[in-house]
Amino acid sequence: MKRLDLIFSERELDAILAALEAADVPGYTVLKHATGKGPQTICSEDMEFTGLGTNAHVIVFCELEMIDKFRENIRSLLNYYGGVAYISEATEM
Amino acid sequence: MKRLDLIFSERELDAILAALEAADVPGYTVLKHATGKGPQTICSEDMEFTGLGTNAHVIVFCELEMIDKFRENIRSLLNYYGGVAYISEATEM
Amino acid sequence: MKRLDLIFSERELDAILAALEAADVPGYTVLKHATGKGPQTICSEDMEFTGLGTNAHVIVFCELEMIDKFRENIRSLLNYYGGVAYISEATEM
Amino acid sequence: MGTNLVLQNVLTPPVLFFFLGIIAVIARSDLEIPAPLPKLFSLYLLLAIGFKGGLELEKSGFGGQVLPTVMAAIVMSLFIPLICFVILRLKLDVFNSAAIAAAYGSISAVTFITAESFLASMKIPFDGFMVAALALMESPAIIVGLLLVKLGAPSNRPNGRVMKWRSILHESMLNGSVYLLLGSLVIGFLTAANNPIGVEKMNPFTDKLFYGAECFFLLDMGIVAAQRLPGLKKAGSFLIMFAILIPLINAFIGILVAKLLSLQPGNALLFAVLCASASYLAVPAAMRMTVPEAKASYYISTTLGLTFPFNIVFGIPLYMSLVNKFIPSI
Amino acid sequence: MGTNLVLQNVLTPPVLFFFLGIIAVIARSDLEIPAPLPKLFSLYLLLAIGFKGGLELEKSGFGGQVLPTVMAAIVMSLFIPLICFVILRLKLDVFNSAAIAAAYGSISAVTFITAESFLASMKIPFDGFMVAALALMESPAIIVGLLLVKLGAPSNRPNGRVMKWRSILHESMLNGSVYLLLGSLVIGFLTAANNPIGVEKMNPFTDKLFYGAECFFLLDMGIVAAQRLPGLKKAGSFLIMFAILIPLINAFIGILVAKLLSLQPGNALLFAVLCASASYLAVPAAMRMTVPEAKASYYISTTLGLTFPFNIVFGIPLYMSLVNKFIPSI
Amino acid sequence: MGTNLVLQNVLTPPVLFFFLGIIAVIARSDLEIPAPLPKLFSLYLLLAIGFKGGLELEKSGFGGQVLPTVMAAIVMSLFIPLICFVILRLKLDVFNSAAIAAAYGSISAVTFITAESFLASMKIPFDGFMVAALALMESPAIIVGLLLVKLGAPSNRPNGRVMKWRSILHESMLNGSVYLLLGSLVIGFLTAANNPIGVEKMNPFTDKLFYGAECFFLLDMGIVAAQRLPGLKKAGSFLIMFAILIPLINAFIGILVAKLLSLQPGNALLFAVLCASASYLAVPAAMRMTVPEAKASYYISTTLGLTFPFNIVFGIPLYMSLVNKFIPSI
Ligand SMILES: Nc1ncnc2c1ncn2[C@@H]1O[C@H](COP(=O)(O)O)[C@@H](O)[C@H]1O
Ligand SMILES: Nc1ncnc2c1ncn2[C@@H]1O[C@H](COP(=O)(O)O)[C@@H](O)[C@H]1O
Ligand SMILES: Nc1ncnc2c1ncn2[C@@H]1O[C@H](COP(=O)(O)O)[C@@H](O)[C@H]1O
Ligand code: NA
Ligand code: NA
Ligand code: NA
Repeated sequence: MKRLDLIFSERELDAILAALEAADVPGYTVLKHATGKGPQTICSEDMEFTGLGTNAHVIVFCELEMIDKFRENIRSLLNYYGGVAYISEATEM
Repeated sequence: MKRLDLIFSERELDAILAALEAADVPGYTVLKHATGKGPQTICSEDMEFTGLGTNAHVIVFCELEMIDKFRENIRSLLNYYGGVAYISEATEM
Repeated sequence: MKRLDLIFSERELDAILAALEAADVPGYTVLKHATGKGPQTICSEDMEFTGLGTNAHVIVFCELEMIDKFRENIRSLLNYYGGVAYISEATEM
Repeated sequence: MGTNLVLQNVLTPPVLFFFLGIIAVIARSDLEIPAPLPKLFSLYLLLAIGFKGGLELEKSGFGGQVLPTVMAAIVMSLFIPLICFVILRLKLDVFNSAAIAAAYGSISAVTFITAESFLASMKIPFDGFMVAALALMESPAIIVGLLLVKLGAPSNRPNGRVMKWRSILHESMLNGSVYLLLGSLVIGFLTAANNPIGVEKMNPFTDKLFYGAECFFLLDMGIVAAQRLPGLKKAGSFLIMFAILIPLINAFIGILVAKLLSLQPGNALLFAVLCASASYLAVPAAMRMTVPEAKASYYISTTLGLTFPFNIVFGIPLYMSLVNKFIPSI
Repeated sequence: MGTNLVLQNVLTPPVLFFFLGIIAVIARSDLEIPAPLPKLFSLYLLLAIGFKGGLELEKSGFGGQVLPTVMAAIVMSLFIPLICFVILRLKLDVFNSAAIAAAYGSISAVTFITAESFLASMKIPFDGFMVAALALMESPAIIVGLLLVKLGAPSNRPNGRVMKWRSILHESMLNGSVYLLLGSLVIGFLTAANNPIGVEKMNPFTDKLFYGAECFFLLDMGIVAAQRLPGLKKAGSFLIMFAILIPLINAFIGILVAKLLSLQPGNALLFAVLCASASYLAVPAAMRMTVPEAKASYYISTTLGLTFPFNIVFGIPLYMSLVNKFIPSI
Repeated sequence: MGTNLVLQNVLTPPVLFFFLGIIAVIARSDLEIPAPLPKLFSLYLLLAIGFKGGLELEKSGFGGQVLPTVMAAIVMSLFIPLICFVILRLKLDVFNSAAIAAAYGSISAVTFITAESFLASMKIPFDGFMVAALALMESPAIIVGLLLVKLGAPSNRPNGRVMKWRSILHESMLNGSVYLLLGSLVIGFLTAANNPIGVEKMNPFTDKLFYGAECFFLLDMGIVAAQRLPGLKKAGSFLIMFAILIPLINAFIGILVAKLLSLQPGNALLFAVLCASASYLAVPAAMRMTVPEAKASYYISTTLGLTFPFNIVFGIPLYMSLVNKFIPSI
């Protein structure tokens, strides 16, 4: 089992979730209101009221094959709009 | 050292934390206001004001033996009310 | 690639982020409003309005060498004010 | 029903803001009211409705039509879930049927205050004690719903979930929304009886501010209701029909009861609205705790996604025209 | 410019609270207004500004100076981005230039209401219909900005990001802030026309409460603006100069146009402020979606970190003294 | 103490809502007011208290009883921590003793305004300048607390935490709550002196709305206080005794000082309440930063879980009856 962590601007949340759902992931969890810093951009709390939006942190527990189904799709969104995606190992409790 | 991620409805938060405390975990962290989707249910932001409640994400860093102490207890809560639990490896910095 | 999870009182957020930036980390993500329990202290939601502040959960994806650069600095902050830091494996998607 | 009445309802600020929220979703605007702001407004409205109801109740006392009306309301909140349950069992299992039935037996405070705004803008008088009826219709409906589960559920519910009286009473009386509404009602009553200065000093917060806060909340409710609509398709056509027809039936019964009670037109409309509306605050929360087997998406999508907007937009003027037909104003 | 005017501006509560926020950051106080409270206030202000504007527009009708003024405002919001774009292209690429240009063509509602508070405390009259001008200056500026990208951008934008008219119109009209402002304006108009009781009942929320909520929001804006200042250094001296000089130029042009329109001094000031101010709500959000190549830190730091405080503190009294010079009050 | 006074205190809306919150926790209702809504109310209350205090101070000037009262208040906030420290050192270490002592030297704004509501409903007059005393009692208590640590702490604090004057002053003056309260006071003063229109336009927000917002906040404080109670058990019986007896002693000293100052009964009560109440906003935040060795659960559970509800419910009427005994009203 894998654990996937996606972090990106909440403005792209709908597109990312659509990509996940298109691949029929078993589930996902979304934590909003994340802030942070990437190689190029800074995301601070005041971007919430300006409508720019803060970051979303999406966690997906699924098999590696599942990830292969949406990898392309999500990579291209992250490359264009920014954001990171990391995979780690996980086992069900 | 293990890292345990529990995600479930915040309505069960008290019960889950009680199970953790009963096993004397060294500590835990709770992130509320998570939304998401599981095999059967959807949890959206508007469930916050209706009183249904959104999800809680609980993180526990502890030894595997500790997990064995509360595994049963928590599994039965998650089976009944829904929610997921995953374990990964972690080492103290 | 490593994934670092730092959890500590948001009152120390500026100091911790400064330590990370001093080491030139490639990026980080901050989730505020976390609550929890450690070996000694309890952090509950009402500490938000009293000004004591709740916890922050900082996630950093970076190489191990990077962690070596700020380890000392951050360890000493966590030792004094409380908080935990755990490392796990991660690979870019 | 005169289209005139519909227009007069639609042209009140609360309903206009409700539409603004609905259109935002349909037109895919990115307007959103982030959590926990909707909670702030719902807490505020419950507190203010309760407090003002308590003031009025103290003024009116329990004589005249007050007690009969309140009793009739309680009876309705016990009776409506039973009809609903019978209908719902045609297609759904015990858990879902009981949960949805309880929701329709209970009330929607926002529908109620929208009806009040409608009456105000039509200059039709109504009595403050109707809030007491509202406050007392939540718990009985929850109790009936849980009893239906207790009686109807397969005896082999896992994890030994035998429902205890204690927990039924707990969920029905101490649910956050019910508790705040009833508590504020009692506080309003006590304040009116003992502390006229306190009444006056609360007025800007609980009374003056109310209408605007209602509009703001309805803007959000429009967004939420419209977002719930797609979920209704999954619920199937039976539930869609149910969510539109049952309010009509309940309102009709409500108006007949109001006639029996000889309520004035304004109060009769409010009584009908109480019967017709369904709860999406207190009941879902109580059901989630005690009947997790029921699908939340069913009882939320029907009440919030369909019955609520239907009542706000069409129901209120429709029930008013029925009231006008059955209960001649003096 | 009389220092007297500056003082009279600074000694209004909104500007004083703005300073309180700025000083909090400079003195490193830990005062903060956590999310989503600033969002609550910005939603509230947009709703109230729109609603009140709609009321006034219904009162004034579209005759007299109303239509010419609104048309002139729209023309300004189309014209200003073009000047800005030409200037910005001297140093920046197409994406950044277009995004910043759009922000300066659009308006800052908070600057506008601070100017209204200034006029009120100076007892200089102004007309409510100016809000209509405000509401209609957001979309055109966004459209111009996106057109500039469409025309000027390298044809090889990745991921086939050919901008479609549909999405340009969508972002310009259905952006959350624009939508709420315009929607509330329409609701205010309809309510004024049909529901006098509704107007009266909205008054405590949209009117009475407004000034205090404005102060609270400006406290936060002071904090936010001061936190943005360091980011400006990275943006470089060209943008710093731009963020101060362009408001002056735009205000000056605005005052000339106001003179041509024979606006009264109060309205002339508001017109100048609309031209001089830059958007940090609607435009950045629209640009982020459609022109992700532009650096958000550029268009936020200039508008929010420099132009906004400059206008609030110095701009308003300065433009007033210019108005007094060019447009003799009768 | 007349039970009559207790009843009259309990039957004010703020205290009733406080009880509603306490009972919610005891009865295990799921009523909750999610973050950051309590923060919204606490920021609002500080802003409004400060602003109104500034208005009143401008009206009263610094003559008459104003300056002596304010000076006496400052002296009390320096003196009380010293007594508390001596008592606390019997059982606790330097860090915890100093932190708790500072909290009791400082004040609770909510206790103060509840006392004002009590006076209002009793129709006992009091002066607005007492808010200046309130605003000026926070910083000195923090300074004394930090000095006690500086002097009393073992010289081998790790990480070279030698406390510097600079950081002591920073924490005492620029703590978010202190800063907002003092800043709003100054703004209120300046507005009253220069901008009568501004004063009038702030009134609905800072004055009219105040009482209701206070009730809402006290509802939350009831919940929070009741949740803190179990934590008190861990703190031990010494701290429980301390949290009840010290307010009594401090109030008593306060009343004697008020008599010396010849304050009127209303002002005397407020003076006593300032002395008796303990801070759970500014001081804990300052202590957390500079004395992390002290246990937050100690100084929060005592002040918020015990002293605060004790003062709100019993303290205020008790001190009033003492005032009536010692300071004959004219
Ligand atoms: N190395 C990293 N570790 C953790 N979070 C990151 C990292 N890099 C970027 N992020 C997060 O991803 C967001 C988008 O980054 P960017 O791709 O630079 O636009 C940032 O705001 C951070 O919240
Ligand atoms: N595969 C998954 N990955 C991440 N989160 C999940 C997953 N499955 C379920 N969840 C979370 O767990 C919650 C409860 O799911 P459920 O057990 O289906 O009721 C969902 O709302 C999600 O937030
Ligand atoms: N074993 C643990 N697992 C997860 N979170 C922890 C753990 N220990 C401590 N924490 C978090 O770190 C915070 C600070 O803990 P402490 O170091 O005990 O002050 C706590 O409030 C928790 O949120
Ligand atoms: Na009903
Ligand atoms: Na402009
Ligand atoms: Na004190």
